[in-house]
Amino acid sequence: METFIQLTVDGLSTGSVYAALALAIVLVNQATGLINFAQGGMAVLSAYLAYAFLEAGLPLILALLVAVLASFGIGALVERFLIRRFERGDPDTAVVATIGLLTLVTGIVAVVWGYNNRQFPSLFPLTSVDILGAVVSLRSLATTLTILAIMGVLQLLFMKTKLGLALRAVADNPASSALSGLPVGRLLMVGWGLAAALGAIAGGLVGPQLTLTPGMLDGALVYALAAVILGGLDSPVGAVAAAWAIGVLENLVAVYIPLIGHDLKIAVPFVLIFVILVLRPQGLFGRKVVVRV
Amino acid sequence: MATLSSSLRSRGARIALIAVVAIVLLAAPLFMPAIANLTLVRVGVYAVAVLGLNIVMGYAGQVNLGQIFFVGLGAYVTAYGVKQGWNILIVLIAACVIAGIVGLLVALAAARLGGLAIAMVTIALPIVGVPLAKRLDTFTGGSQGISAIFSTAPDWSGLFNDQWQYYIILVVAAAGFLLARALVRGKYGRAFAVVKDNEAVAASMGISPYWTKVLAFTIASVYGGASGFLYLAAVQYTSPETLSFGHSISLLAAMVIGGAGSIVGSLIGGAYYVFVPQFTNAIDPNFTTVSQGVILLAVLFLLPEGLVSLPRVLRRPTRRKPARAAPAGTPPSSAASPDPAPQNPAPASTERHDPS
Amino acid sequence: MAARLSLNDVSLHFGGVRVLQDVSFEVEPGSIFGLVGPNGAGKTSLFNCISGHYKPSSGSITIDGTEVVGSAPSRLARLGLSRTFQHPALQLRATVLENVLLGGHLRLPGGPVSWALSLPHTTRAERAMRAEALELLERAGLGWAAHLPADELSHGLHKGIELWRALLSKPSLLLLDEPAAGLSHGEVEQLIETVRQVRAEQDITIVIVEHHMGLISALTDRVVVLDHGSKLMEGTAAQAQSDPRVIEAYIGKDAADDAA
Amino acid sequence: LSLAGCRGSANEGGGGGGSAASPGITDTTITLGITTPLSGATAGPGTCTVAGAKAYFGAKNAEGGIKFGDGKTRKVEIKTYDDGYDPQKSLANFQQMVSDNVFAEGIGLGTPTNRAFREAAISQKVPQILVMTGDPLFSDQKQSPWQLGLVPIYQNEGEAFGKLVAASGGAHKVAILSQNDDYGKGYVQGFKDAIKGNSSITVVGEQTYEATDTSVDAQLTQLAATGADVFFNAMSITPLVIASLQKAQQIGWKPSWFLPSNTSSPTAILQPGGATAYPGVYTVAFAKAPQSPEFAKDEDVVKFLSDLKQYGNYSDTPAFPHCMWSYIAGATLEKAFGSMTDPTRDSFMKALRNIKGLEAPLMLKGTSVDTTKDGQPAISTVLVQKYNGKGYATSSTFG
Amino acid sequence: MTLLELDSVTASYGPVQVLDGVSLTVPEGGSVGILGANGAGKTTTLRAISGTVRTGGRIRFAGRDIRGRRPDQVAALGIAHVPEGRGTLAQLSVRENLLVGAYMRKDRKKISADIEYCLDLFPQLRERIGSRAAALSGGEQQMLAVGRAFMAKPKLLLLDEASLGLAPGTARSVYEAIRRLRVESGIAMLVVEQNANLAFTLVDTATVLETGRSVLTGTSAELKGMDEIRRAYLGG
Ligand SMILES: Nc1ncnc2c1ncn2[C@@H]1O[C@H](COP(=O)(O)OP(=O)(O)OP(=O)(O)O)[C@@H](O)[C@H]1O
Ligand SMILES: Nc1ncnc2c1ncn2[C@@H]1O[C@H](COP(=O)(O)OP(=O)(O)OP(=O)(O)O)[C@@H](O)[C@H]1O
Ligand SMILES: [Mg+2]
Ligand SMILES: [Mg+2]
Repeated sequence: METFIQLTVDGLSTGSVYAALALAIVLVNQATGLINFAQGGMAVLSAYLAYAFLEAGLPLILALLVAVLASFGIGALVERFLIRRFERGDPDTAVVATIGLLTLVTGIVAVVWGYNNRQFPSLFPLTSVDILGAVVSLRSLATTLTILAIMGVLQLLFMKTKLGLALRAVADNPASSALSGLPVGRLLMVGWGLAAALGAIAGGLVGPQLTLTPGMLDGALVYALAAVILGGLDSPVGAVAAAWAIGVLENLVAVYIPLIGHDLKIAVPFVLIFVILVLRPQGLFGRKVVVRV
Repeated sequence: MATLSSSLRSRGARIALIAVVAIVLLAAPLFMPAIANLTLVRVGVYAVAVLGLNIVMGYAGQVNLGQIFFVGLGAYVTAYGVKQGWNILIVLIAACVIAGIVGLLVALAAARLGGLAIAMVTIALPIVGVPLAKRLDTFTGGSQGISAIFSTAPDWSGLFNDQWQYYIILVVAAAGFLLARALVRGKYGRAFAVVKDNEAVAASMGISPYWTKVLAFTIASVYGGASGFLYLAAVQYTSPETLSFGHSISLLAAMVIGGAGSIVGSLIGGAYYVFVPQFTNAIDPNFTTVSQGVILLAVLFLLPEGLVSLPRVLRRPTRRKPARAAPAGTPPSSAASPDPAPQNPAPASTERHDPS
Repeated sequence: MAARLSLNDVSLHFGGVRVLQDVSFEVEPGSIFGLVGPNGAGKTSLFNCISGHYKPSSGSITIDGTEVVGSAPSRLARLGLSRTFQHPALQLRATVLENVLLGGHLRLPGGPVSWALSLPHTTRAERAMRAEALELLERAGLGWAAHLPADELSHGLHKGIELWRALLSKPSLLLLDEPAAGLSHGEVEQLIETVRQVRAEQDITIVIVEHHMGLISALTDRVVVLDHGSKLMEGTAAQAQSDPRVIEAYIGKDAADDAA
Repeated sequence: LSLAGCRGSANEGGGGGGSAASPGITDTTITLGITTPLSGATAGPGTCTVAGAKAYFGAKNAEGGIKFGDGKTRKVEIKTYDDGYDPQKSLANFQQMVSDNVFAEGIGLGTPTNRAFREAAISQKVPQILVMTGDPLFSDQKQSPWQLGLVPIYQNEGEAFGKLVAASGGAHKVAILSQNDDYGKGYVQGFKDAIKGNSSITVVGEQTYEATDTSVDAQLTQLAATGADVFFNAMSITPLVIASLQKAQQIGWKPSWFLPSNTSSPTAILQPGGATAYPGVYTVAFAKAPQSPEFAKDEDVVKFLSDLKQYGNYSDTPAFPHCMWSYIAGATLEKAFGSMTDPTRDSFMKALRNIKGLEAPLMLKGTSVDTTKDGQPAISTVLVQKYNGKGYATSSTFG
Repeated sequence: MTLLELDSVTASYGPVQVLDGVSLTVPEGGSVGILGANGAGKTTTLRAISGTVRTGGRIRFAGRDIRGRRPDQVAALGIAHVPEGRGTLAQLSVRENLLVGAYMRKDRKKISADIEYCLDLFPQLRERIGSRAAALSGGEQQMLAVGRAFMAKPKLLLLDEASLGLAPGTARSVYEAIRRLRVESGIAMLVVEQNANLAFTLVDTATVLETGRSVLTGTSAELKGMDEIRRAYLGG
């Protein structure tokens, strides 16, 4: 039983890593209608920026803050000068463009900082607390809470604010939104900027755990995508819930179904996706896209 | 593709061109250095994989992030068959058929889903495929991989190995390309296109979106299997690395760069897949990631419809609408007003009616 | 063979929204049948039920006696049903000809393997189908547009292309959803002429949803008026237009002014 | 079909017998090729590999070159190629090297990537030497006449630790976590072979992970539940090792640890992982760890770090041992060059296979290069080391 | 006073030029119709004004040259466009669509009152207030598009076949509402309408387009008197 709880808690903490990235993906999708494969790469860049500011002598919290702001700018510029070209074209091309962006960003990080591992300090101590007989580090606890907070903010942003409505309108149909006077270009930049800033927070949160390398989020990307699709593309709550579900289930299945084991546990989220999406195409928490004939 | 054929209106010229191309393709390896042949061999391998991907994605619009899995599967089947000493034609057929059957089974499930959900199910193939390949080490040689050599030139041919490999790949790839071209031109090409565009319309034309997706996906898998066979002819070794997820993404990029929904584009995509790493290696092996990113983005930026659209973009036709008879009952024209030349650079973004 | 269509107590709900309620009527083979009613009355939804795009919550729909509720749209197409969409659903990047050719899909023989191998019977059929589609377009005065991408044509012409696409399948039952929307008066006259001709030349049953009462009067043998998902009345177009309930719910008080 | 003949021979890639110079060697230069991952997930060790080799030969070239056995002094040129850990690309790179007239290929990292062109190297008689893989195939002279491995085969490392545990005499419960590939399997195999028949040592839990995983928390929780007092952790991913060290102590599991040679850096791994919490952290090594304070002033290490910065374009202290290994490979090659009498690949291979007792720079006391043992790579002796809170000290007893 | 003036406007989609010299003026508070066959360029003319197509020539609005401005900039000047076809934001609810329509407005307090006004005008929409636009029937979507334009409180309203797909009674009441709006708040409008009988209830003058050129302009009465016009657009 103790092991079971510990495995569950471990799963939640791994799931939080996926969730951080998943939230940024949801944000970009809500704001621009794209799936951004480069989201993880951009978060890595942000983490390295924070690292650079730290090296330059800023205190950790300030370094993170500056990195978040800088990332907002980078995200906005990337949208304006790169992604804009692909926004109205074939969606496959846009996806490949984000793949190109991922490659480019990873490459830039590698050129500037190299492939050597770098330690990134955490805001939160590694000391652990006991919850229901399971041991949790304050760090994972804080990560999890931060993610919950971000999720709440996003949900409010999209559902309750004028900016959120405008972002969704533009993602839905930019040409039509412009006819109501929505500054489409600027809103798209804001959307990417916000997602990049969120990515920076994610990078700062998971950086200490994963140690900085140019490819540190490559593995998490697939999980984050899975979480986004499973939870519902338009739902921050869904993304987080799905990321946790994946983290926990993976652990439990690997341990309690030895036939699957740790090598094939990665199949679990995908089987889950398949089963759930057949029943609920819009994902666990997503709203169904209405298409009428 | 369209650009090529439209500039070759006359039938005679087209036949002559085809003949010339065929002769060049047949004779070239005899005169080229080994490295050139070997490079073309690899282009052929990936062109076939990209072609399959293009059918399911470029034509039928189903995002498939798992194509590399079928390449790997084909390669493993080939390696196994060769080790068992099967006739090489049987090996080729087995590689295609087994990949096709697995693809069919996956498609029967995946085609129930739409859009991105299919993408997730297909992403799972290479991701689960790698540990699976390690587990099934009696067949696959585990993580150390498996070598199988069948593409050594036989003595009677008097050819070098690279030339012999070239001809193997030329024959298989040419057959694959010709079949695909015929398929996407008529009835099924239209069916793929409408399923991509609007499933409701497809259905009302008697085209089952589900079965069309299954068909496209299965064809793609067969091409993946064939590509795996060719992979083994070219590399003579395969391991779980062959089907790693990253390569699937690269295949996707190659398809879009070459030209989604274009047969010739698939060939260009295969060339892109092979040449770009080679090229970036030549620039500076330490910066391959950056330079690959730059190249990919630069090409997309200039040619969002892929390299295959280059001639079209270069020609950039300006034309007026063809004349049409004025409908009966319209009033007589009064004097026309002067018309200044259009010069506004604002982007032409028209309101698209999204299909119902 | 013109088809007989009958609906029996067809109801449709979306969540709590009642879209159709116990709709029944019968369309005689070879007739032209009108379906009218206010916006949101459920006309298009009814078409969607017939064509298999929606599944009625209850009730039965038969085509020539075959129960079709629960069948996929592609299967219904095989039974000879063809339709147009209220909002033109064309492949905008494909040429007009390719769009129309899509209608001929079921008439082309052979499976994927024969087409990949370009077996002679497939190439022959393809050539014949192209010729037929081109001729249709020529007759419609759209020959000039055959090789243009569909998105280069104006909205009004898209409706026409949909009609020709539907006709190329040689349907026995044709559903037209607001074919006259966006057409000027002269163009509506042409459309009426076309539909008459189609009926004269082919053995076909046609159901039309339309707000253009002139067209309904000119073409239909019978009409059903829907309101809020229920059948308000059934009769001839003239009866409908003079029915006070219909005037109240649909046409408006000063109908006579511009019903033409 | 004699048409084929109108092109220079492709399959006979040169080499062969005779004493005509092989491709890639002139009176003043010799060209070596390295294909290794310089991008992607394994780029960390990959770039380190290249940096170490460049550091070694860069320094030698700056001194004027290397004296060869034929009396000539040559500079060593290194051509690098990125394969991104893709076998197909490493084969392409090899073909490119042949056309770029490379004398020998070597030092590159990766089992599948090296396997992918092994047959081609054999058939074209191009040396593929000092490869960085613990795959024994490359050191089997019969099967791999043109190959030679550099680093101890994985089994050797596992075995060394197994012997240590077995020799302790006490009863131990061992938990094993290994990478799910030949790397992990090799380690585990060696370890198990060494403890075979020793009834006081039991393996109580055995788990694997994938190199692409972001977390191994579940495995650790599972293994902790076994109550093992020895943890054999055959893990090659630096961040995961750090995370494991942290995780295990959090959940209150404090066994003695074993870590492989490539993931046991004192500063990059043990310190952030908080390794002092464990009764003992052991590793095996043959090279000095530059991060270790013990070697901070060591002559070899100082020169190595400065060469690495100056010629290898690598200014950090590397987190991977591969830089050191390829530096050692450089010294091994120098030795071989010094005794090859003809400028041919044949002669080179003969010379390379004839090195014994070479104590290359950076090698720990008690280890040496020995290329004469069939079935073993150039370096096959390893020393078990124990973490002492700052660096490592050679340890011959367990507990 | 002229509010909007088009002088020899040309327009093209990519390489294809489709307007070939369109000139017309809309006076302040005026209402002008555009007539023409399918493909004559009516829609394109409206698009030229709102900046969604590449244009040449001169387009002035309230004394300012607006040719070449982005659509949102044009909208910000007080021009609302009810586009042809589905003019809604498909995955947003009816209420959200109306709110987006009011995006530019500063008088936030009045917005809910105006939403009520729209819902009174289109009672069907009130029943579906929470549904997404994509689920609406064709006519309901058209109502929503018109409502969304109303919400912007524009100076100039561009209507592209606003009656498309509306039931006859509904179409008349919509036009009646538009006419009232014009009288009450002095909105000027440019109206493309195939149902010329309806159009003439609203417009003072009209311009006839033929293959991308304006060929004829006249008052409603003048035009109604012309045989060709009657035959092509009015019937009888
Ligand atoms: N997929 C759906 N989801 C939710 N509601 C729907 C759906 N399809 C139709 N409806 C609702 O059903 C009602 C009837 O719609 P339908 O399109 O059938 O009307 P209609 O009679 O064709 O109207 P119009 O003349 O305006 O085209 C509408 O209120 C619509 O919102
Ligand atoms: N996206 C486009 N690309 C190229 N040509 C186009 C495009 N859209 C419209 N056209 C062409 O421009 C011309 C004018 O079209 P427009 O839509 O303005 O006509 P319209 O008068 O509104 O017709 P309708 O009454 O059918 O709506 C037509 O010939 C049409 O074919
Ligand atoms: Mg309708
Ligand atoms: Mg129009």
